[in-house]
Amino acid sequence: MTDKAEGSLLYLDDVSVSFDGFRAINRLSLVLEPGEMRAIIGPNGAGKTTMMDIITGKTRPDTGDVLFDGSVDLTRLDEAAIANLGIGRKFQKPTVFESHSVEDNIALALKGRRGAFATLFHRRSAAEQDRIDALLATIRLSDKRDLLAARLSHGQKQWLEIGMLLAQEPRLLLVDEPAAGMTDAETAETAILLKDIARTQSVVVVEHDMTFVRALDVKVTVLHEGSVLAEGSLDAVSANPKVIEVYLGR
Amino acid sequence: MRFLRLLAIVAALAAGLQPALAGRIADADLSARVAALGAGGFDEVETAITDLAATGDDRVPAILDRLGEGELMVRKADGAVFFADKAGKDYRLTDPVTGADAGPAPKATVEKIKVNNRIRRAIASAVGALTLMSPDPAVRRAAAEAVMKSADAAALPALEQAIAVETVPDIRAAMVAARATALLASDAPESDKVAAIAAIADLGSRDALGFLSGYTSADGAVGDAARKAAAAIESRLMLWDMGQNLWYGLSLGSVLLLAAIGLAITFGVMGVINMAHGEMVMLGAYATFTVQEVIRTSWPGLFDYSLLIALPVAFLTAALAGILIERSVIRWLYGRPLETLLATWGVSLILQQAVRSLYGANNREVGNPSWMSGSFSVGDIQVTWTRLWIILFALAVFLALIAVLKRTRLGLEMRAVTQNRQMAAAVGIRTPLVDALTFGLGSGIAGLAGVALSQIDNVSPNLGRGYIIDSFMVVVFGGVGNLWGTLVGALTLGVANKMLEPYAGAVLGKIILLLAIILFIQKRPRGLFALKGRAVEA
Amino acid sequence: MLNVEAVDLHYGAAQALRKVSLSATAGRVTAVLGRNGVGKTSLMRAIAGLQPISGGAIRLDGDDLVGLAPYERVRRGVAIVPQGREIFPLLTVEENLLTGFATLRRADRYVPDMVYDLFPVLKDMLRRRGGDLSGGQQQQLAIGRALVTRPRLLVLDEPTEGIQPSIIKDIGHAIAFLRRQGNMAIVLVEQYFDFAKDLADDFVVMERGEVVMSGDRDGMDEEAVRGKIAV
Amino acid sequence: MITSFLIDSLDRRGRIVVGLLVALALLVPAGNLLVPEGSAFHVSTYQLTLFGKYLTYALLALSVDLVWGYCGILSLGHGAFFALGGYAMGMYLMRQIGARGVYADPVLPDFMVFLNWKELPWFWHGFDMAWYALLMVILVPGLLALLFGWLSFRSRVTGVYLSIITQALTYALLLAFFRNDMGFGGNNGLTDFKDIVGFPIQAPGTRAALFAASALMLALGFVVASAVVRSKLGKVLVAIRDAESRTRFIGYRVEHYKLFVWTLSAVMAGVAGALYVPQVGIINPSEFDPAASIEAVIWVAVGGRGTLVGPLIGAVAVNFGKTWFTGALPEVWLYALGALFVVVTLFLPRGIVGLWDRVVSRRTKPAKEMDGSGRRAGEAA
Amino acid sequence: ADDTIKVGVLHSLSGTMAISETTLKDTVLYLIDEQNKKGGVLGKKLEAVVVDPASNWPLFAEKARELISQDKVSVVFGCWTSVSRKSVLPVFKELNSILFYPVQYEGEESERNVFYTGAAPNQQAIPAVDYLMKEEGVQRWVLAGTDYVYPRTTNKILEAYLKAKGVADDDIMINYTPFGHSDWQSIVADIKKFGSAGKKTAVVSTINGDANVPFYKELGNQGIKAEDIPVVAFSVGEEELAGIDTKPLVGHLAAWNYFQSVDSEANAAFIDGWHQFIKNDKRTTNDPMEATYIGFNAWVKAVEAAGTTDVDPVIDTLVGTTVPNLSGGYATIMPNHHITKPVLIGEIQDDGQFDIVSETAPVVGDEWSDYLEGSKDLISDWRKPLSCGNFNVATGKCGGNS
Ligand SMILES: Nc1ncnc2c1ncn2[C@@H]1O[C@H](COP(=O)(O)OP(=O)(O)OP(=O)(O)O)[C@@H](O)[C@H]1O
Ligand SMILES: Nc1ncnc2c1ncn2[C@@H]1O[C@H](COP(=O)(O)OP(=O)(O)OP(=O)(O)O)[C@@H](O)[C@H]1O
Ligand SMILES: NC(N)=O
Ligand SMILES: [Mg+2]
Ligand SMILES: [Mg+2]
Repeated sequence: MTDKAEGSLLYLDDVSVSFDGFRAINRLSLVLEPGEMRAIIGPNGAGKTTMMDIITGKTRPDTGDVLFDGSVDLTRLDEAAIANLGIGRKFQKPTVFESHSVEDNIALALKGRRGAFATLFHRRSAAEQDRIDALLATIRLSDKRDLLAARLSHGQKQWLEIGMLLAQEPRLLLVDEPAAGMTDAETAETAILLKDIARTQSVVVVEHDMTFVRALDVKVTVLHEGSVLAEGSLDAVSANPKVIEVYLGR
Repeated sequence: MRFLRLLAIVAALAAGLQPALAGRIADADLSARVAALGAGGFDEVETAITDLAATGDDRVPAILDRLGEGELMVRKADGAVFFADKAGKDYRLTDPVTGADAGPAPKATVEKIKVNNRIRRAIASAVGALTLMSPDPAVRRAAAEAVMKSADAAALPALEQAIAVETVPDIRAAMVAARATALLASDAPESDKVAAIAAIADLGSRDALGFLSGYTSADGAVGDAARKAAAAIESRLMLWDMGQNLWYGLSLGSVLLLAAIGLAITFGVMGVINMAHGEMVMLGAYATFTVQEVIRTSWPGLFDYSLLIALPVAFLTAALAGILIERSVIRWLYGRPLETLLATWGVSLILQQAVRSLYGANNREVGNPSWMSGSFSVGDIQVTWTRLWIILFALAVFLALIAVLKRTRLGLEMRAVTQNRQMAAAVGIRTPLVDALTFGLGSGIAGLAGVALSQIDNVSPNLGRGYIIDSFMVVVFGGVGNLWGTLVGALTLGVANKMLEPYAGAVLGKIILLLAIILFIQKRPRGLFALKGRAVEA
Repeated sequence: MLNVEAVDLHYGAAQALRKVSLSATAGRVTAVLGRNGVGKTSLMRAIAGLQPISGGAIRLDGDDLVGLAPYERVRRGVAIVPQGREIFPLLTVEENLLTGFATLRRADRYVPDMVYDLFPVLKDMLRRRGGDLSGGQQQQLAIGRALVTRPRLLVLDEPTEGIQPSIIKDIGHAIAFLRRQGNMAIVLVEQYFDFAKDLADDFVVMERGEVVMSGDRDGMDEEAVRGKIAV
Repeated sequence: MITSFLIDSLDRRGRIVVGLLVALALLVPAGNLLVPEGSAFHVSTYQLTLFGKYLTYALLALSVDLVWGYCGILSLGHGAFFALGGYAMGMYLMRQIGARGVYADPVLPDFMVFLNWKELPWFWHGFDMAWYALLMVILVPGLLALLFGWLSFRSRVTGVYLSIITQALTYALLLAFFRNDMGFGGNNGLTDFKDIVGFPIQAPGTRAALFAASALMLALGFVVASAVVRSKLGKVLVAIRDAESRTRFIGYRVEHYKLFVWTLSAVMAGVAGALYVPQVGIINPSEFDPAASIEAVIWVAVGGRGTLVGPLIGAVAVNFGKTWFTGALPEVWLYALGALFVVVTLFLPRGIVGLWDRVVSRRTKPAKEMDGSGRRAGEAA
Repeated sequence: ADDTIKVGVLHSLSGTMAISETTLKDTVLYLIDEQNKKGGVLGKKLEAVVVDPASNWPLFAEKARELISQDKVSVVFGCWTSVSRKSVLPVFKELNSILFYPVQYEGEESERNVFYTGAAPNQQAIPAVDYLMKEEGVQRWVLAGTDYVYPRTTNKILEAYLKAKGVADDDIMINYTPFGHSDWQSIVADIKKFGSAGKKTAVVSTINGDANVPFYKELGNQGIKAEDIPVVAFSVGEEELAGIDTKPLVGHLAAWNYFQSVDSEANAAFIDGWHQFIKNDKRTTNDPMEATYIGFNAWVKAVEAAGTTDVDPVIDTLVGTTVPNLSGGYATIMPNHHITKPVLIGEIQDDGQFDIVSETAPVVGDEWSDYLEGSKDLISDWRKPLSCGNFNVATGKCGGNS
């Protein structure tokens, strides 16, 4: 099995997890190459978020392998260790540090040493400041940098989360519904942003907005009832009658 | 009891049923012996009692009973002994032998004959031997038990006689046992004594073991038999001891449950760190006291119902206090749960001091109604009525609460409001009302706990403080927000405590238990019945 | 039916709404559009009574709602599907729906068939705790819960967020159906422009806490609106 | 480097506080020793010991604020660390008595003599040396905190669960120290001290020195605490307080951070206890009483949680109130104190410091920025 | 102002000890009231300064300092628990003032600034045990106490005493419980078990105030009668019994130096006055109240004799001062600052009072127990020239720093 994982960035094989008898993920397998961007779609409750929970160490799978970089067993690591491997995540429901300013939210997420003593004696460098400014500009919150994150609107929090994700400079980005709550124009913007990132990093995006998914123009995996229903280009999977029935609707 | 016995004797006298033993000696003789009670110290009084008993006179039990009650007095002027009945500030005297009225006597002219435990024991044993043939089975049973305790060889003839005519099987058994103990104390032949040991061993009880242990170091056949019998009883009692500890554990657990269950609402369900919870319990206890005071002064006949009356009163008192606190303080603090700690701490100080100002700093007496007094045995487990009722009461309160929360509309609304107050309002739930009722319910239940605790603990302004820590432990150990957790948590902690106590002692036992809780929480960071899943983290 | 008149709203010292006015009529859908942070949610919460306002009036059938607690507004027929779902996490799906009975007469205390028709997944998961549901399922539950209260004014704050395409279509049909019934006024906040465009009878476009455009379907310049909500 | 790191850490308010404390350390002893009685500037010994005690309470409050205010760990058992530091100091002071105890035993403290102890228990060895005792003042609370924190934070015990087990911890220690068998003097505790590092403990000079030491220690504690909370680490702590699991997902080892402040805070509490004991003259298990720990939390809340200055003000204000009320209104003071707590929570949600900030901000920058407390303002009723 | 003499009252009015100490505060106020009716002392009225140390030991020390150095009181009546006394001791020594301590305690202390008007162990515990041996023929002993210094020490002394009387190790059971212990089921059952070994058994209870109510309730419920296993208590008085239904407890014992039921004129007058003062004729009196009474009167008498309230002369004058106690006799303050007291044994009655079944001649309080290894060679005599609280007769030295 590790052979198959060889060369992959993320490798899920035969993963299952149940909650009180309900199988949320059912023998799911999925492989992501380095530098690849993948879109994941699927009905509500298909297990998309749960899959991200498994990758990031929030949920432990009942069975199956979850490997990073072809060899690192993620099921043995905790959330912080996984994050430090270079896996970053944006949550479906935006979660930011409410009593920190927008700027500090980004600063905390900024790539850097995470040890307690390192942070105790840490001084923000000019380079870091530049990076923070750039990120704030990207997420269009420069003018709100001193505002407490608690005071952002829903959509602004979404953006802040994206900013925090970018700040981590992870090797693998897991993005859960980035376009939710965004205007159509912003959605398009986000797609461009992600494609940009995907040039250097790997990305997994979950989204229900088909326009957005189309704009990404990448391989699509359709999840249904915890396992892969179809995989391929968006056009291909959209034509799949089963996908139409359970997901897209007529 | 004693009064009953007295009645029985009087009745027996009236019916002229007194059998052979109960002769009568001359009044003068008897008077002289009675007068002896009034002279000298405890040693002399004891001798006088034995003397009186030896007469076999049927008037003696009544005289001795009144001696035991402290109603026998010496007239200072002439040293004569009388029954004394209180008459205002003074006494009315009656001749104990003839029953003749001896007129009133000012308090200062008479002196009570002192009784202490030794005298009381002598009386019990003397009266016992004399009343073994009473027509009242209860009196006979008591007599047999008294004689057994006194293990007095002199009672043998009376016992033989009584056994011969006794028809009630278990009274007869008690008499046989009493005879056995008397025999052992006598100079009967060894074979009789061995038989007596066998009879005692048959009882199998702790008391029997006690008697036997007096002979286990004896030589010869008696010693052997006693040692064997004692060993047999001991191994039997071991098992019962386990059961006894379990029972104690359950009853301690039920007290913890009662104390914690209101907190399971205000803290567990509403998330209010309610430091005034103990004071709600205290209010319940004081409500009970107040009810009993009123009953004592106005309707003494209702005393046995006082707790039943106190239940609604205590519930309402505490519930109203709770509602008042919620409306005036807590409601401003939703969304700031930690600050409820500060405010309710303040409230608890105020309540304590208020009770202290109103009722004084001292303990208050809350009595047990007759149906909550005393105990009975199940095998060798002694079950006290108080504890039994408290266990039943705790379970009843628990089930009622579960029913309210899970089965009623109010329960649903309570849970909805505490999970998301704003949204609850936005679906049409009257959140202020529900908040007040929820806090009131939790407080009211704490008040009910106060009724139960008043039966076994101090009713003092500090009552609540004694339970608050334990209550929080129970709720947290069981899992916050889970009532079943509170139930299981309380019972587990109770039983664990009582199982530890015999080995580690009360202090160390409690320390061990606390450390165990700390370690347990490491294993299950959200308590015994942890809620799991996304729903909780959300 | 609903008239929001010159409403001001502050968070502390910062003003989130300035003299915002809007109206909604039975049998019609009013869409509120605008970029992130312009005050749409603040307005909806003000209508439902979840956020106090600092000026203006909110009238339902001529009665001023200002000062009424949210539950009193529900009694008068206001229901909200809030942004962020706000379901009761530890109540089961069924219990979540039942909370909507609070203001109903005994005879009305049942879940309308429409809810289960629209969201069959809820029926399958009646015993599951609300908080365990997936994001989209929670959104469906939130809509269902609002419908249970039999509202006369339904306020939907981005109801399609996180919902799969087929169900978005169903929700669209449902809104259209409710509109056709003619006795319910619907206020819809939506970022998904095409969805709003298909459903809305009237439009309100906001910018920085103010209404900058409004009008009915026919009188509306799509390009201008798109411009207002572009980046 | 460390010093510049510490000094830089102070904001304007912090510098004022530290300045005040240093001034206090100098002026109050001077007022006691040098200014003649009867002068308006004379500080009586009564006042000196009283305020010395308050200062140690303030240090305890500061340590509570560090974990509660900045990292969201509500400790209902911080009194345990305070008491342990106090016991370590008390043991040293006991050993200093030497043969001057009532039984004139050169080694055994009096309570051991009359309970027939034959020799000094092992854990009493070394306490005759000041350096060892000082080490223990830091090590004992520190190690206990480390162990307890390591277990709990690794197992992710949080919220009320953590609060209640801290309470269980201090309660267990209370019971344990109560036991005469433990060798800490049981309920009577350790008392009747004679001298400290060679100076008679009741001498005016010693008292003044202890006062100054308390003020300076508090100043140092304050500087360290502000350095911590104003560093990036401090921001991580706040992040943990607000959204613990989110912090993990960006790669911070929450348990390490918690363990760091927790232990630091326990050491601060221990030092406070060590300074407290020689000034009040007794250490007894009641310092382990959970109620004592709750009170410390209350000082913090009254002063203003998460402000560093607040706990100092709260500790002094509440204790001053207590001193005053128990003398002036002995029969009804609990009403006053209870009402104070209720009123503070209701009307000063961010404590005395919060009130101060509001007044100041109203004066200086009218209505420009709003404060975060508006977030939950939309309470239904 | 200088026209009054200030008297400090240092008893907890809140917290766990308020239950016991509040009454003593009232007692001092009552005594002051009476004294003022008689014209005060040295022609000046007495003025009480009441503070609340709130059952908090360090606060006791703080309040003591406040009373002495701020309020300038001439004498302090106060403390109940030993730890509170230990806490204020250094303050009284440093500021040289007088404390009257009115509660029975474990002994092992004699300080120049303190007068101990409660019982030392030899004035309570040992006579009680003697009584049980003689009158009840007790052979087996349960020593049950709250786990703190007073019970520990008392039990140490009793253990040594019993063993000296030939009681076997097996016939002594020692049990300790935490403060405020409320679940006595197992312990009462254990006592019962221990008592069913064929030998007459008694319980000597040093259980602290609060825990007694549940203890006695459990005794009653489990049907342990005084005739079977009598309990003799050293911390249970009328005040504690007021919180219990005593019917099931009739015959259990307590050893004190005073009971409310004492039949003497002084007592009758005291109780009458107390009831009037407190405006409640149901309020009981108890032993620590008598100890307060004795201490107060002794101080008044000494001040009058010395003609001043200055501490040093008053301390010197106090030794040897004799005042009436409430049981019809006299109490003399001895050179060791303890007093002479008769020992009374009472049996609980169903009305919550005690029936006195035994009374000894006055006994001198023995501060350094003869039954403890470390203290048997110590004596105390505060008269000049010895002026020592812990003089070692073996080494001939005054111990410690005194
Ligand atoms: N702790 C849990 N207990 C019970 N069921 C759970 C739990 N967690 C998730 N589920 C169920 O698992 C399924 C998968 O949920 P998941 O959140 O992964 O879906 P999703 O694909 O992200 O959906 P959406 O598009 O709506 O976000 C859902 O049916 C959900 O109800
Ligand atoms: N709780 C709050 N405290 C302080 N300010 C807030 C709060 N909620 C929102 N705001 C501010 O009010 C403004 C309006 O926010 P609102 O949530 O109404 O916007 P919205 O139009 O719904 O945005 P979105 O499309 O992102 O949901 C925003 O600028 C935001 O910063
Ligand atoms: N001295 C006592 N009883 O503590
Ligand atoms: Mg999802
Ligand atoms: Mg919004």
